[in-house]
Amino acid sequence: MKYNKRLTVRSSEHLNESNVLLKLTDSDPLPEIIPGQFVQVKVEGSPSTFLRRPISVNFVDRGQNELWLLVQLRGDGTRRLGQLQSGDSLEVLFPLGNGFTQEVNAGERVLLVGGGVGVAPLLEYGKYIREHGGEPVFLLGARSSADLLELDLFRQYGEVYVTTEDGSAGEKGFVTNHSVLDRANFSRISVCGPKPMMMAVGRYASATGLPCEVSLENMMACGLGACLCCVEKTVRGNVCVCTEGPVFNINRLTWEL
Amino acid sequence: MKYNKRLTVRSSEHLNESNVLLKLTDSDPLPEIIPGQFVQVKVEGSPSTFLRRPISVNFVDRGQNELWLLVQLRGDGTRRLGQLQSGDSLEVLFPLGNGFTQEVNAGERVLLVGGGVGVAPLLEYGKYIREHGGEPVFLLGARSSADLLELDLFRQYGEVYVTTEDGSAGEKGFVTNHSVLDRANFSRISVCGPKPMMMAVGRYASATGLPCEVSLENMMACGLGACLCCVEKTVRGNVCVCTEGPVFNINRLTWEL
Amino acid sequence: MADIRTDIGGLRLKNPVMTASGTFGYGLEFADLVNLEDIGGIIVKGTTLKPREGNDYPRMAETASGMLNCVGLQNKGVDYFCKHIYPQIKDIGTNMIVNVSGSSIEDYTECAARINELERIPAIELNISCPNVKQGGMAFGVTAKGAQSVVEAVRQVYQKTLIVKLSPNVTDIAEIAIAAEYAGADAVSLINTLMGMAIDIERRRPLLSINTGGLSGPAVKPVAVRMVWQVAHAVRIPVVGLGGIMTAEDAIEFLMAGASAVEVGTANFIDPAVSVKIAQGISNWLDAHNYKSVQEIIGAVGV
Amino acid sequence: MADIRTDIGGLRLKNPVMTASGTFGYGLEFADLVNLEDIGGIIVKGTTLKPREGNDYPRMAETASGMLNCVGLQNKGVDYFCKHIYPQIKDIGTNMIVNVSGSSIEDYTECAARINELERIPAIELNISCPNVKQGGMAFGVTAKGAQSVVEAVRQVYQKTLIVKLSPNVTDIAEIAIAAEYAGADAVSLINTLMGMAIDIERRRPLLSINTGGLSGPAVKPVAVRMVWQVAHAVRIPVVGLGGIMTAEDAIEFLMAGASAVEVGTANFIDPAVSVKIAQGISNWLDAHNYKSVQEIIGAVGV
Ligand SMILES: Cc1cc2nc3c(=O)[nH]c(=O)nc-3n(C[C@H](O)[C@H](O)[C@H](O)COP(=O)(O)OP(=O)(O)OC[C@H]3O[C@@H](n4cnc5c(N)ncnc54)[C@H](O)[C@@H]3O)c2cc1C
Ligand SMILES: Cc1cc2nc3c(=O)[nH]c(=O)nc-3n(C[C@H](O)[C@H](O)[C@H](O)COP(=O)(O)OP(=O)(O)OC[C@H]3O[C@@H](n4cnc5c(N)ncnc54)[C@H](O)[C@@H]3O)c2cc1C
Ligand SMILES: Cc1cc2nc3c(=O)[nH]c(=O)nc-3n(C[C@H](O)[C@H](O)[C@H](O)COP(=O)(O)O)c2cc1C
Ligand SMILES: Cc1cc2nc3c(=O)[nH]c(=O)nc-3n(C[C@H](O)[C@H](O)[C@H](O)COP(=O)(O)O)c2cc1C
Ligand code: FES
Ligand code: FES
Repeated sequence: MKYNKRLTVRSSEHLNESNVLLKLTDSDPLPEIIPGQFVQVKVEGSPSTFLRRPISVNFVDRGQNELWLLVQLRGDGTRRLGQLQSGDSLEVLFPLGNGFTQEVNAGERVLLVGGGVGVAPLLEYGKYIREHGGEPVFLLGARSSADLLELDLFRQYGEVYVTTEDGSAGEKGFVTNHSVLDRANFSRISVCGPKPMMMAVGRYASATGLPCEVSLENMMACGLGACLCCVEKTVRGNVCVCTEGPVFNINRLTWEL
Repeated sequence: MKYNKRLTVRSSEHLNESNVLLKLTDSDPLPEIIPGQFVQVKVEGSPSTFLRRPISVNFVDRGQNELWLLVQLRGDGTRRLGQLQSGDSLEVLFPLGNGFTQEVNAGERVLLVGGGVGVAPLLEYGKYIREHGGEPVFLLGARSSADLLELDLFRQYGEVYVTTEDGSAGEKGFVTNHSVLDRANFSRISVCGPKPMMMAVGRYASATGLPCEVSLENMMACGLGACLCCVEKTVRGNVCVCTEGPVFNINRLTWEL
Repeated sequence: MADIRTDIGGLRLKNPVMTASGTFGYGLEFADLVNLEDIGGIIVKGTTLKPREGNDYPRMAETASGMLNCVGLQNKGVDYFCKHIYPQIKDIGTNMIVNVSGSSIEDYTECAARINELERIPAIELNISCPNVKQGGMAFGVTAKGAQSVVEAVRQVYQKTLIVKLSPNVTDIAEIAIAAEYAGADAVSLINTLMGMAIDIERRRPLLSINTGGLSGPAVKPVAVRMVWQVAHAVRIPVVGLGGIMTAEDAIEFLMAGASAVEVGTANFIDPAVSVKIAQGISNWLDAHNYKSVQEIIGAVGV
Repeated sequence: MADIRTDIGGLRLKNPVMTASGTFGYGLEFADLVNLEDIGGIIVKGTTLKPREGNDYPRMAETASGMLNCVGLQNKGVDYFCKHIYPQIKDIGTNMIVNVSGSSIEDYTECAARINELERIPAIELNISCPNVKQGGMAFGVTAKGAQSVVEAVRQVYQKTLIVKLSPNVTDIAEIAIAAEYAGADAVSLINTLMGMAIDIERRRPLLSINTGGLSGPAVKPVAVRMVWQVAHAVRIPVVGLGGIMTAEDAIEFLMAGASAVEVGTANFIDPAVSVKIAQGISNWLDAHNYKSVQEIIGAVGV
């Protein structure tokens, strides 16, 4: 079941210069949400923003009845979202998309790789894996230590490894260079981040034979599978990222790894 | 000399449900402004407002270096202006238009008739007449007492007479029914308000032989005499209200009184 | 309560608001979010004789008060539609209308003939105006002769309500509308998208995979209202108006310009329930203005 | 500092940004607010052989990301221009270009011939595309034959740079551009306004006095970019691009689509100094992207 609801902003926290964490709540209990699903938010008060903006579900706090969105301030639409204050409201269409693999085997170590704001859906997914008896291992990449997001929260659910391009935190370099990839034993990988990063992880996965799923960020209009704007080419033709994705097993895609 | 400047909102006061008084200031002294001139404000953050909005100069406080705008909240653009808070800034193109008659004869009693938010330019003009040795007499009409604006300020500069449609303040009815028109001796009339009111006053003026000038509110795009959108038909053809007006002697117009 | 029923070429609508082709899927995608039966009609995706993959990604770009798209008629073909989709939608309690597209007269006629057999499809909208595929029908939509030939051919095989959807990318849309009427159309709908382009200056490349696409949304509304007004004065068959409708007031503009019904497209992406809100808004507006029926405002603009 | 000079049909511009006819008066109106010499060229109001009163008020309506106007070529005629306005503008230190409009070929040629005598006017822009007056030249602008005949006639009497301004209200703008080129135009500019309409539903009347008007502003930009791109591929003469330009990035889109220069229209109403900001912004952008000259990006969109 999908809803279009006016949620209330309970808090807005600027994590750093270009990222804001919005905690939304509602008078009704939030519906069931699968980790990796996203929402379409209506941006009000931005003259240059016409369409809704797709944003991943970062976290669902059932105790507080909160839906968290981690938003990177990129253009006018997201900047306007960054100006919301507690008490404001936001029209949200959700939950959308398929989400990450829901089957978790007891004790399996799942590698969750995130880059930049792509870490957003991995927090909720890490929690899910932990709650379902698995062991999430987070490998998070950023430009510098200032760009690392929600590290303390990730640590609640599993081991956290970090790379930064400038070496200001964790290992220097890209996620695919991190030494944990040589040491550890994973059952599968889920990735969300810039496409070059997802491709690099995809190459690692195919080299090591691990199943790998990626979360795509194609441009969207409706978010409902109606407009056919967000398509990704797969081995079975063009499919909608907003309904058959955003999460795809990398084998279904036609990326040249 | 015209300027396009980003002025600072020093205060924003909601006079009643649908009118706000904005006091703007600048780091430089404000330029010379003739009573009856107007400004073009750029409205930011309103998706449905594309063009600037013309607003009369309500008052110029030289001591405080303040330019006052009295704004009626009508559509999205003015409503957005009503949300400005002190410390915000506003891009203002000014001063524009011709303004009211500047010649004032010592002791002459000038009748200034305003309806609704049309009272706005009369405050500055009343002050001007007073400062130049004349005696402004204000006749202000509104729907009800709650809609009367800035009465105390008007009283600083001259006698104030009021009509309301519901009789909740002053005499009941329209400005042209007010008894002061029968009693008093005026040298001339300046009017600003809804067109039917200006026409009624125009009829009174032509019946009594008094010179009468009206301030028009034609739709504008540029405010600079460039686009030719704001024209009013005069006895000498179409002329721009933004440059040859907004104030016209009623004899120049082709209104059927 | 004003009577908001209307009629387009024999097709009866419970209210004058339909959803536009390509913007509302098969309706099912919106079933959680809006009561489909409260919509006057649902015009489903552009359907072609053969399956089509559509154009490559990216297919969309946001523009000032609008968007460009170059979906390119991606669909699984009329056979798949009849076998797998029709059974799912045939019992939705409103007019389910199929938008028929093609590249040749045979494409159109074969596709229309197949749809003609579907009992619960009371009308087709013949898309002779898709700007996003080579030979996407726009070739037919930009000349009176082209329009006449394809409409005449489809009229032969299609017995129910035949709405012809016109392209705005023409010098004289009234002339095309007249040709469609002459060829037997029961109604015309307009406008399809205006052909446009946007460039990513950082990458020095068009934002859309096939360079150009169709502009829709509020940006195009003034052009659409003008064309509806021109066409309504030129033909006797009903006109369906669309292009940039976001609110009941927008819809009323089209009705006053001469449209007997409207379609809502891009607005569905911003508010999935907008079509029903618009229908309700029209009803409220009529009540507030003491009109007994929506028919009183159709074509009512005094000029 | 990148070289931002450009050339249109022999006319040299210090930068590629001009102000569009009808939106910048005679330049003088903006003299307090912007350094006129920093503009690449100023295209003054539409000028006709005889004085014209224009259309009745209201002449303007705001629309989503744009506006409609139906000014209708109000101007005091070419004699008045030569006698009273030319002396005031002839020493402004940039290209002062006259937009010439008319209703018949004789109107155009007589008016152009008069302007040809004015030493400090290096070019005219022939407006064969005004949608707001009956016989406002749009009759010439919507067929290749019409365009060819008027341009040929004007070419006979006008020796300096002849820019022909095209209407977007056509099925195939490239065809009209080719006709203008064939007839001797030195350059083409596009687009003029798209014909549109808006209705005041409370009063059941069009918002504009003559019912329809021309749409301009960001709403039309995608259509304009597309047409510039099509025309730039169809003709060898330079193309001047306009329609909805608000920022340097918008202008660069047009340059990459194939325009050798741009014009800024409606944006002047929102920011009277926008033209110079755009010129400066283009220069900064070129520097930041290591281009030596604006010529490197003209037509540079890879497709
Ligand atoms: C399924 C999905 C989940 C996402 N999750 C998050 C998230 O959790 N946090 C986050 O910060 N961002 C997320 N994004 C990206 C986010 O949608 C864009 O950053 C945002 O739309 C940019 O809008 P803007 O107005 O700020 O920028 P704009 O100025 O409009 O554009 C900036 C860039 O953002 C991208 N973009 C713009 N519009 C869209 C659109 N409709 N769909 C996709 N990309 C677009 C374009 O690449 C563009 O170059 C997600 C995108 C998708 C598709
Ligand atoms: C010279 C002049 C002086 C004015 N002085 C004042 C003043 O001191 N205080 C004040 O509250 N209002 C004044 N107005 C009117 C004010 O400009 C309009 O109320 C305002 O533009 C409405 O904008 P909006 O976005 O709120 O409403 P919209 O929703 O855009 O329109 C509401 C109504 O306002 C009018 N309007 C809209 N745009 C314009 C425009 N560009 N020019 C003129 N009228 C327009 C139309 O009649 C429209 O029906 C003045 C107008 C002019 C021309
Ligand atoms: C994403 C998208 C896909 C579309 N697909 C079709 C289509 O398949 N057939 C068709 O006739 N029109 C199609 N259209 C055009 C719309 O039906 C409509 O004519 C146009 O968008 C203008 O209306 P609007 O401004 O309300 O969206 C499409 C429009 C969009 C935005
Ligand atoms: C108020 C107004 C008046 C105009 N007058 C003329 C004119 O006299 N001659 C002409 O060729 N174009 C005229 N135009 C069209 C503009 O020059 C330009 O082609 C159009 O507005 C598109 O550019 P823009 O979106 O940057 O405004 C006028 C446009 C506006 C808005
Ligand atoms: S965004 Fe519309 S189908 Fe995916
Ligand atoms: S508003 Fe442009 S000329 Fe008056």
